Amino acid sequence: MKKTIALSAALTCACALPLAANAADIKIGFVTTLTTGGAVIGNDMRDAVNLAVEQLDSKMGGKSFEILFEDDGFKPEIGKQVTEKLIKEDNVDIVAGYIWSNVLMASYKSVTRADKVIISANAGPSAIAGKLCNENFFSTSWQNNQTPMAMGELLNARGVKSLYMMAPNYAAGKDMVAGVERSFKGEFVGKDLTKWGADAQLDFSAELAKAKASGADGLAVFYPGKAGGAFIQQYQQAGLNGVLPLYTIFTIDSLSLPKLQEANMDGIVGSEMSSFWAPDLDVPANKAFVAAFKEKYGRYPSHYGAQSYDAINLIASAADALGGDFSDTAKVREALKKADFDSIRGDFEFGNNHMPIQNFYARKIVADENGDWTTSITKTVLENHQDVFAAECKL
Amino acid sequence: MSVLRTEQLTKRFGGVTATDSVSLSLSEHRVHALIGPNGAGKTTLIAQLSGELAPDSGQVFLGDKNITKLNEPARVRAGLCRTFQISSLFHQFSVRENVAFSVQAESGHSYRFWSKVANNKTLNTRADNLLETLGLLDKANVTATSLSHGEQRQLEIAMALASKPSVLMLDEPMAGMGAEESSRLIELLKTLKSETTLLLVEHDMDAVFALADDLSVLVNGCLIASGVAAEVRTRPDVIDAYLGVSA
Amino acid sequence: MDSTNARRFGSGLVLVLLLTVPFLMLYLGKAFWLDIFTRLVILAIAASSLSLLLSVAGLPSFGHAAYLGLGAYAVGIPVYFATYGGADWLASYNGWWHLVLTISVCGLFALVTGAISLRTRGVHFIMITMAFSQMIFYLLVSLEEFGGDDGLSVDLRSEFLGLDKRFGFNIEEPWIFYLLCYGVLLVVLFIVSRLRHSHFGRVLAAAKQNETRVRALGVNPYGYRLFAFVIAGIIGGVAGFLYANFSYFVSPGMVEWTRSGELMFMIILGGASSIFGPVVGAACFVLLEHVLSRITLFWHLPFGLLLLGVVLFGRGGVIGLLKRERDT
Amino acid sequence: MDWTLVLTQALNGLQLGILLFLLCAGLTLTFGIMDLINLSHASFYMIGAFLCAGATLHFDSFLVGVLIGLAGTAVLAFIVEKSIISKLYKRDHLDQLLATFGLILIADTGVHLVWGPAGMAIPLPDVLQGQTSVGSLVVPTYRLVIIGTGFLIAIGLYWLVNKTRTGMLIRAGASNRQMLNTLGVNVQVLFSAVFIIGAVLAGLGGLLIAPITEASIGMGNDIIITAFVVIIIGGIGSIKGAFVAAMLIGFIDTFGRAFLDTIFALFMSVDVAETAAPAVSAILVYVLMAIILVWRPQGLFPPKLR
Repeated sequence: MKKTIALSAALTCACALPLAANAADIKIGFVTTLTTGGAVIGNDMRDAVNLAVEQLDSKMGGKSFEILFEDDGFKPEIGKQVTEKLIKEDNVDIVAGYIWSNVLMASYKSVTRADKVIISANAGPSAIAGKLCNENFFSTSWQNNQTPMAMGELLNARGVKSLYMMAPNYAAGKDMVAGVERSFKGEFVGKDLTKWGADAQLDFSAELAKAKASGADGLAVFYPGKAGGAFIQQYQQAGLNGVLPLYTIFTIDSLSLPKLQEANMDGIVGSEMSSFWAPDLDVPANKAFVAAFKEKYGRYPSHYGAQSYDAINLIASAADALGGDFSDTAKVREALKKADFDSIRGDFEFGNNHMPIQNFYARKIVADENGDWTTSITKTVLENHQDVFAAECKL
Repeated sequence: MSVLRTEQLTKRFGGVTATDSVSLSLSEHRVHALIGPNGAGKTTLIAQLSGELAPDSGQVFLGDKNITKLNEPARVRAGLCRTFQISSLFHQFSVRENVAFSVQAESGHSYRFWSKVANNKTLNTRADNLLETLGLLDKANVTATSLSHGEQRQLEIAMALASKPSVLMLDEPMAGMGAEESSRLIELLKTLKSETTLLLVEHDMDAVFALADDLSVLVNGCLIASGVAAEVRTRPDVIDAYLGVSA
Repeated sequence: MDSTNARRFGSGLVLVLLLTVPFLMLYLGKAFWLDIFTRLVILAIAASSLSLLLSVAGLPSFGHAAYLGLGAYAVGIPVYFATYGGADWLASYNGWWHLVLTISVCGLFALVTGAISLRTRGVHFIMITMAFSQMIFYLLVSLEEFGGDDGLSVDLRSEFLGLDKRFGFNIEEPWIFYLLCYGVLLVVLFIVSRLRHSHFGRVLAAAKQNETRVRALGVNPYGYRLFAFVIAGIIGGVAGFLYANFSYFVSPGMVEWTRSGELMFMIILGGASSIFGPVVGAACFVLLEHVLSRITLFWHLPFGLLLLGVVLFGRGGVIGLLKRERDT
Repeated sequence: MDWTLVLTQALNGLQLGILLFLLCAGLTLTFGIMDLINLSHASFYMIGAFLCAGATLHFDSFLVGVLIGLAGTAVLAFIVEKSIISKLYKRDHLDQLLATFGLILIADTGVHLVWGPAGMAIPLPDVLQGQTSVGSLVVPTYRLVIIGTGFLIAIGLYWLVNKTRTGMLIRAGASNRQMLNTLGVNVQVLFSAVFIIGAVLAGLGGLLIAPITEASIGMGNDIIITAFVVIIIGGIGSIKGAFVAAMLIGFIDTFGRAFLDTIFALFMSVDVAETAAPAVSAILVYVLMAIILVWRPQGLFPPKLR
């Protein structure tokens, strides 16, 4: 009997625990991946967000604010669950973050249904840019198709006639393939969609053998996060550098380069990728961001970090315009839409679907003045580019 | 008239022939004892009769019916039931539940999902009657595990009787029993003759001679003798092969 | 207090807490707790259905999450078609139609896979049930049109025509939906309890203890087990049906083998011997998950330790602990 | 059809088979002898990889990394066996499943806390980096090292199990557990030894694959399910069965992934083929297991005398 009561008491306490109130005036939820292999990206985003918070001195629009980080565990259903929690329990004013397209797709309705604003700091699936676009959705990254479209143009510029492509089998992976297909003028000699998710396929030997046998001029791949490192290792071991030139999309970044350098993967130095950003992008806000990030964390930021940094500063610009009052969502939308802040990409403008209109560049892996590997912009591939799905959006 | 009959029943395990062309016949309302040294194939034979093992060749008949192809539950429903050498009970059930379940098994299918089986008067009354016959009624509410070894053997028989078998095969029912318990069981088994036919596998020769009307001797998988007990036990080859050794 | 009364008191307490606490939290402005309790109750339904196999029949099915997934997609796919067009014969927002689909799909799947799985024993049974649920997992992953790996957003909850208009029974309303789930849980518990104590249940219990003897008494347990397998599958499917409506989202993640393991854990955690074990287990599981993940990002560590502790030292689960206290 | 491609895929299938075998050898023995379902075998696979990665980077030598990885895994296996696993031998399969699942959660989080979430790449020495030509076939040298190591281990295990006294006890235990007690064996020591050998082989599998895929958190959790499929197909407790089934699954999985889309494309649209093929090739393994379980419930090579 005593234990029955003790148990009930324990349960009641467990319920009461979260009742302790949060102090800040403005609360921003930030959903990202902080456990599993995907946490590499999540940690970089968190670091960039914390840098922005520090630079803003935890104040926006004259009010104090705080960021509530939540872990999506790399799973759409968990991402949705924590989003619901941020909205219903923590009562946040805005939700931001989201690395993965599938997590975003599962979660965004929980936010829009509560008539609050959601800002994607990475994921940009086609549905939400087009048919399912929502007035409460904003992005500080890109639509999934844009970077691969830039890749297609880059491949055309480099004279590639036949292409083999590999990507993971999930929404973004398919969007990437579709994007390259849209702008690449040569022929696809093969493509592979590999298993993704918590138990993603990391041994690409079978696919690489097929790619090699296909006789393609180039190999384009999209492998974000830890899969990228694994892919590069195998690309090098299979002796494909020199035989089958590598073009990457969101596969090699500031997160994987130090590791690749440590493992002597020098076959990839000089390989090219398409991106909207690089650490050496010649914009004052970017230079300042990269310098401050390196100062604080001792490494280059990745584009994930850059986008997250932009997301917080975008929110801050809206807070400044509204005097820190986020109670009227219509006004918040209005203020965000102006994008009146110093973005790391220079001028920042939203399209009708609230995706940024922006330049895309070719960037190349080089060693910096200290011998550390980084990426450097070689040419502009697309200028002031708007994603193709914007036309389907009724906003 | 024979109620249970086998024809040329053969079972091999690898190179070992466990039962070798055994042809056995049981007559109605008699106790037929099956004896033989350890490893002679008695348990294998019982297993083939009950349907637990399929023979490599040969037939089994219950009455006129060929039951060789029937599986174990179907043979039980046809009237051929067995007990186990090592008590095989439902240990989490009470003694009454053990027997009541056996009665339930006999009384047709159990696709009844709603009424509480514990409150079923028909099952409980028949179970209690059987327990009374076996002298276990005062233990009806304890769990089967808490019974003594001898009592577990008795419960084993009560459960088999619940199936109303026309032939009951008893695999060493006296194993591990004290002298007093054994003699009580012998008395009980004698009274069963009027209701059923018994196939008795037993090592206790006193029990065998006290009970058996007919006697079969199994050695190395072969049936070396089968017939009226009084005659078989005096046959020289039987004494040589089996009785002589143990005597 | 004797043991039967104590058990009744405990069961009553659980049911009363489940009915009062979420509404108390709602009153206190903690709307999210209604969500947590809804999840809890739905998982309790799933765990109860599994307990019919695991605790009553002694069949350790390691693929029960498949039914959650099938039930969920039986809601997700018709709603998807109703929203975006296509497959007119399937498309519908009608909750009764979803329920019919759930029951027939899960029943059929359980019948076919059960008929095969029940030919095996012990660890082979564990593995073959897991294999079938993995097949469903990869099937759902390959259903490109319904989102594949990414899952499928369900735009609206099922509509129960007839009930909605006449009684204002609109399950879009979270507290009404909670009451619906709670009601289903009560019905499921009642069904499981009845089955457990019926003639049918006694065959399962007997076959769990000593299959050889059951056969020697003339009963072939195969058919009874298959029936239990189908019933458990259907109830598991109903839990999935509710889950899809609850979360507005279905994904193959619901069928991962770890989810099947979690359902088993709930039963062991709560105590396999009691009908309320799975409910208590699901409650502990969901609340622990929530509380631990608030305290630390690395909540899997204490959770793993707890799992280990419960298995090594906590025989009989939470209910067993309570019982043991009375015995001493 | 391009025969070089087929040959390359065959080598890849062989490699996956070898890895599965390394994982399954221990799994099937612990299962056969101790009657233990050990999900946490997956954790030793991961820990072997991480220990090797850490040591390789620290000492700048892959060889030292391998040795430390194996030794570390052995020590850890010893501790875990003594403190936790030994209490599970007499429990039912359900308890074992759950307790060792708990161990996986602990190990995954533990590795995250020690090495961070990023995973670790293992640099290979130059000798192993290059390519080797076998006739017209050019394959990464390191793949050959994995395959060679695997075969050596398989031969070694064959010798251990079939030619030594310990092996005789292992066989006896796998086919009839009660027999061990009657033989007057110190069962506890035998169990510990088998568990540690199994764990070290799993660790070896992990550290061999890590230079290819990187050591990452939860790397063993997906392959462990496949490994269970392998030992069920092979017959629980049989090293020979584990070897044959591992090779079978390795080939089916690899060839399925490589050629199924081409085969499907023969009778359906290319787009459908390309999306259906990965799913179907993932299911193949489970379908095979279901068929084998129905056809031969004891697996292909059940240990005799059971």
